Amino acid sequence: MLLSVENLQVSYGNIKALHGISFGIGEGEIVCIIGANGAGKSTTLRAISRLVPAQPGTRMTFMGKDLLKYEPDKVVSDLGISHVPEGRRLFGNLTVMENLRLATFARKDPKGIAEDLERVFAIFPRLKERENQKAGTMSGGEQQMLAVGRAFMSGRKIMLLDEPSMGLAPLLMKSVFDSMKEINRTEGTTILVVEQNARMALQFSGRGYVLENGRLVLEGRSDSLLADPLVKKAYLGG
Amino acid sequence: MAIFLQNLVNSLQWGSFYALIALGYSMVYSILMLFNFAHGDIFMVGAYIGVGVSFGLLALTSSGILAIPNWLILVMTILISMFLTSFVGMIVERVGYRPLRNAPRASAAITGLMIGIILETGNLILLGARRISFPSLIETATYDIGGVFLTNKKIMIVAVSLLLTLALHQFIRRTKWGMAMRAMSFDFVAVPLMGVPVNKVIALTFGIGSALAAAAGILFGIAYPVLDPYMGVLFGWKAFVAAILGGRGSILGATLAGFLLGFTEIFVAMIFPSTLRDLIAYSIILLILTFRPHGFFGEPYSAQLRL
Amino acid sequence: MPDTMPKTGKLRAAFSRVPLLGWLLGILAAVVIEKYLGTDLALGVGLPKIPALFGIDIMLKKPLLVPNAFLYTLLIYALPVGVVGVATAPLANRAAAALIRLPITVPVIVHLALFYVSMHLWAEVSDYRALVLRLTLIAVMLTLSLNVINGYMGEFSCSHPGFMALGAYCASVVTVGLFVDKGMFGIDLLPEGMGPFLFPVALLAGGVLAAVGALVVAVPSFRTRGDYLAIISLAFLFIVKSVIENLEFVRGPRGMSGQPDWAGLPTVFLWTVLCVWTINNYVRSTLGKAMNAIRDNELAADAMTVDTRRTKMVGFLFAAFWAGVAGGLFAHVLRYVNPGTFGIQQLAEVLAMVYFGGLNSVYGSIVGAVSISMLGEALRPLEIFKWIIIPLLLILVMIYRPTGLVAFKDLDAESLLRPKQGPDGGA
Amino acid sequence: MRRGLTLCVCVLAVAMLLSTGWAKEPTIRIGINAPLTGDIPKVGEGTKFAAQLWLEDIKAAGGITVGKKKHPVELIIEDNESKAESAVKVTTKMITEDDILIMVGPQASKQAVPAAGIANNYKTPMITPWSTNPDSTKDKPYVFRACFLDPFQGPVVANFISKEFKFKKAAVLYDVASDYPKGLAEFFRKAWEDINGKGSVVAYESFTTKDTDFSSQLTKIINSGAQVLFTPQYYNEVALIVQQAHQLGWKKPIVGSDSWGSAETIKLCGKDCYGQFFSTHYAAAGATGETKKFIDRYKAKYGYVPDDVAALTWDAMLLAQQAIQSTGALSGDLKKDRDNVRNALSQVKKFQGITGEMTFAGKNDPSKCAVIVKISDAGEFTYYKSVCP
Repeated sequence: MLLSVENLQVSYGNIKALHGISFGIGEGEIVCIIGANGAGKSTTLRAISRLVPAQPGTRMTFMGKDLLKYEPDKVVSDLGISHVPEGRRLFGNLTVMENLRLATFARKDPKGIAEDLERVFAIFPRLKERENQKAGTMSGGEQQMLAVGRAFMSGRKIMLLDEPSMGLAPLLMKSVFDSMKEINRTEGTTILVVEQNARMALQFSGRGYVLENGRLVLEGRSDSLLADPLVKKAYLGG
Repeated sequence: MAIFLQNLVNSLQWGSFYALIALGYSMVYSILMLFNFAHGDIFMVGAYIGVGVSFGLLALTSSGILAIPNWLILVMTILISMFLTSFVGMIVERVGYRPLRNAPRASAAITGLMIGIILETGNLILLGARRISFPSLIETATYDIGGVFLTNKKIMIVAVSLLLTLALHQFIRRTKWGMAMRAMSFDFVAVPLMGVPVNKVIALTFGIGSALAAAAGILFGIAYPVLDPYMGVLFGWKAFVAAILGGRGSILGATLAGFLLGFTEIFVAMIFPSTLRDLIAYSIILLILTFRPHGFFGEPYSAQLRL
Repeated sequence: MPDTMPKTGKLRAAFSRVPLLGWLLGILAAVVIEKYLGTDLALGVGLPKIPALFGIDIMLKKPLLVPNAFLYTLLIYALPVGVVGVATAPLANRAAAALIRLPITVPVIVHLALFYVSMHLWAEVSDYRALVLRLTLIAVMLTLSLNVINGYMGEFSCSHPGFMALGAYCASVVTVGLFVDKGMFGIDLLPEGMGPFLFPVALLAGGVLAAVGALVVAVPSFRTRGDYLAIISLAFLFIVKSVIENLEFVRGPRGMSGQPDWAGLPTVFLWTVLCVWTINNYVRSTLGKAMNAIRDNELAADAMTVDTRRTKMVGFLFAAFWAGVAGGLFAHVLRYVNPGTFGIQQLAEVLAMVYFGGLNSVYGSIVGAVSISMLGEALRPLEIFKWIIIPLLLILVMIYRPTGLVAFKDLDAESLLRPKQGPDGGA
Repeated sequence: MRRGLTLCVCVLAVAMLLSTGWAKEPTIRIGINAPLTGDIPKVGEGTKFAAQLWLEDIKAAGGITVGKKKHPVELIIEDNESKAESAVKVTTKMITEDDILIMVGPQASKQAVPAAGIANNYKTPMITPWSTNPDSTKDKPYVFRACFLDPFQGPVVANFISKEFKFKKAAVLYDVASDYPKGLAEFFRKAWEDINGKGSVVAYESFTTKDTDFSSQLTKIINSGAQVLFTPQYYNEVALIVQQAHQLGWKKPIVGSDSWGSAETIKLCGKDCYGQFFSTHYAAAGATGETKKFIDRYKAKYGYVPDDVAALTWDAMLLAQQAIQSTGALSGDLKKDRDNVRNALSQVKKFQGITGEMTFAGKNDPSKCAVIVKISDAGEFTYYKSVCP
């Protein structure tokens, strides 16, 4: 297991958001977590990124290392866990280039950085065209590309994607997912994606989990989940 | 005309203090959205450290250990004091602000206010009530240019403060640390996801802001060589006005607003009876904000960024 | 708990049965004892006289007398309050139960009367106590009114000393101008006997002027908020100070003196009660809730048909009004006002009280104002170190309770005055 | 519970034993109300030091001898934080809690005026060494001061400049937010215009407390054609004003008032202040007799030449001492003793203070001479001439 999560519990004040969920992801996998709004999907990712504190009793390891011992920025820079947050959270006042550069803040290999930049531009040629444009002025699809590109720059052992389809037209959505699949194939990057758009996510991933009210209720191969009547009823609109 | 020019020169000097202090204020404010009410007192601490350092260097030269001219002592004083004061700023951040990172912003502001009082009182306890005069490292030379009087100190002060502003601007624009600061002022939460060590960036911000305040303190000591423990209070509050007036996250804005505040105070005193100076100067600021409610360079931001 | 500490457990149970009425009776007993036996007891335990503020300053000045002062405080205050409180608990509970059935004003007035009598007796022992008490009550008014803006409305207003100055000067002009011989107009225009009756009018005038001044801050607050409002209000403070310094008829920076001595303890107490009562009702009203909505999210509040302009306007005027009244009382307690009093230092003090006590909270404001004022007095013997200790304390409170000691708690008279049910069911 | 009670009794017994030596002789308690923190800590320090120096003398003598009895003396030094509100609290506390016989201070009028009201209400004599605001003693029979008043000093300076330099046009620069400079500036303007006609004060400029830049006002003054600048400011501002004036090209004389009379003035101002004049209570350089003795002692003990606040406080302490002694005997009844001390104070005639001779003769303000001091080229305050009422 590359990433293993056991009994993850998170609370916001008195409200318990995650009631002890456990799952694991192997190297090179694409895994998705689907669930309704408020089920705790984003919280799961935030807990892995250490943005929200996990309750005692939680165990999380990444490549055999105890995740709980890492600060949020070290999770990215030392372990190579990159996180594309919900709503993308680009730095709108920075240019595209600066956004990409910032993601390499802790990296000390200028050569590697230059190579990675080339690769990002190869995957998303649009970004190259807009290199010096302020990120805030780009279209939604371009912003999503930049968000993925940024994650690519900061660390590529595993990418955590939070609702990448949000606010995108279906066609754009597809192209974004395609390019991520490309990254997964060429770079061997493991991908964990959480989505409300269950169909898209399950088509894209190899395995999937269903999260409901802070608990994992179902898991399995994505194609079997797609066929699961319960999933169909609740998440696939029939 | 000569009077006007003379006042212009005067206000340039006066404004450069507001600008330098406002810069530090503004940097912290744009990243943490925090009113660093201790900043005025860090300016005071910087000035006192400057006195200490310059006396130390003077003692070294007079005892023959160091052989450097006075202007070099001044340069070294500024650099060493900036360096030392930056640690004061970082300590203040570590002790007073970091534990309150997730608290309401106003609570942190109150902590800052209290740290300021502690710094003032601490100074009073350590050094006693006497006022300290800044050693005159360079002789004042007065030049009369067509009825406008300039001094070498005035020129130096304006030049150094502009230089520092420019340097800071370049730092913010060109370096990755500056980039991280700008990113933080846009979206604080997303920054650690880039692998940026947030706490280090914040500490650096406080350090740089405090170093600028120290520079301002020393320049202040050169221009107005009377230091007392409470010298930073009013300055702090006025720089606070300038920093916010300049607009969030804008180095240029803070600098301009600092100079503008200096201009307003001086020119109001020139045109109107000087007894009414504060009345008119702050009425102008009030009017500016009534009609331009987001400062000069700031953008209207969402109502959720609140105190 | 009861197994490990049976004694304290029982004691706690006994205490928990005492209603507010019982505590007030206990306090009354304590101050009566102090009034009649205090001096003897003080001499008996080796103190020169009755310690003014619970013996804290004696303890700090003469560490050798710490046990004596401690003993005195224990014997005079803690013991009678505890004993009488517990002893009268059944009776007090029955009385409280009877009172609570009447319209709420009756028990409130009974309790307040009891409280005032104890306070009056306590203050009678020494004029210093009375003065500290009066200034503390004024601090409560100030803190509470600032809490309306900074706590309930979520703005950061720096103009409170300005409002206070307006009230202080306006009230002083009325009283000194109309009633004082050789006052502003050379003669006293009205007979002095009428003064005490017209004093409330002077205070109200002060409050109204402060409220009018608040328009200057309130109107820009429609368009801007948060941080820009903070500097608008700061500019307002500088402006008020500058205006007063330039007004010759109030003697500019020399300050006005000779205010008649009308702000005695009962007057200040009555106004404070009035202030707490109206503000408490205000923040619990729809308008008060609307302020909270604005604080939490102005855009959403606007969308939810909260009239943000009206809410802000009323909030500012209301808070400024009470700050003005407090200023008027302040001027008449000191019997001197000076524009220099209403500066940054005063601002820092009121802000400290608000945030120490707790945001959004009537209780908090009372706690903050009382504890900071009392602490400021009690720690006087530390001289300059006082200004290290108090800020440090505040920083610690901010770190461990970022919203203040008692945040988000309104005063609910009914639950406060209700008889206490013991844990074992006995009333 | 029972163990607690036993403990109480034990503590009580110990406390009784400890306290047996309580106050047999009636101690004279003198309150010192000084701004130890806040805006003007230096003033507070000078007050405290002068009072402590005085106490040393008294302790060496074994107390104050009143009639035939020697009474021990205790100073109650309290900090008024340079705030009016605090001054009132401190005064009330000293009078009602500490049972002081007489209070010295507060110094600045901002605190002295309200404190004087309190002292007068409680019929407790008070001497403010430094407050020149007429309100401090006006209609307050129990309040005295050890310095001259603004209405006296203003004309003294105006007359001096007119006669000495034969100037016709003067400029004034003062702090509008501080009552002492503002009052003095007004009295000076009035006196000057009485002498030289209306409009002869060609520039009347002000600033606000804590300002450090006066360039705009000075530019106005320089361009007004004034022949002399009068600035009744405190020593810290003096240094800045004089230096900035010179940097802006002002070469004419600058004249000051008693607030210049601090050892710090020269330290802060340096050569710029050499050759300037000011009116004051006493001249430290070239002082003789008691004045010199005081200056030397103070300097030896605290390391700097005492300023006027310290000197006036010293005089106030001695005034208090003399008044207490001339009551003949202390009854132990504080109310009566306070009345006696007040009466004795109002009868003081020809008191030889280190800041000059003082006579109250039934009034509350002393009639007292002012001294004009010139700052020598060695930076010393040298006696120039005396002006008496």
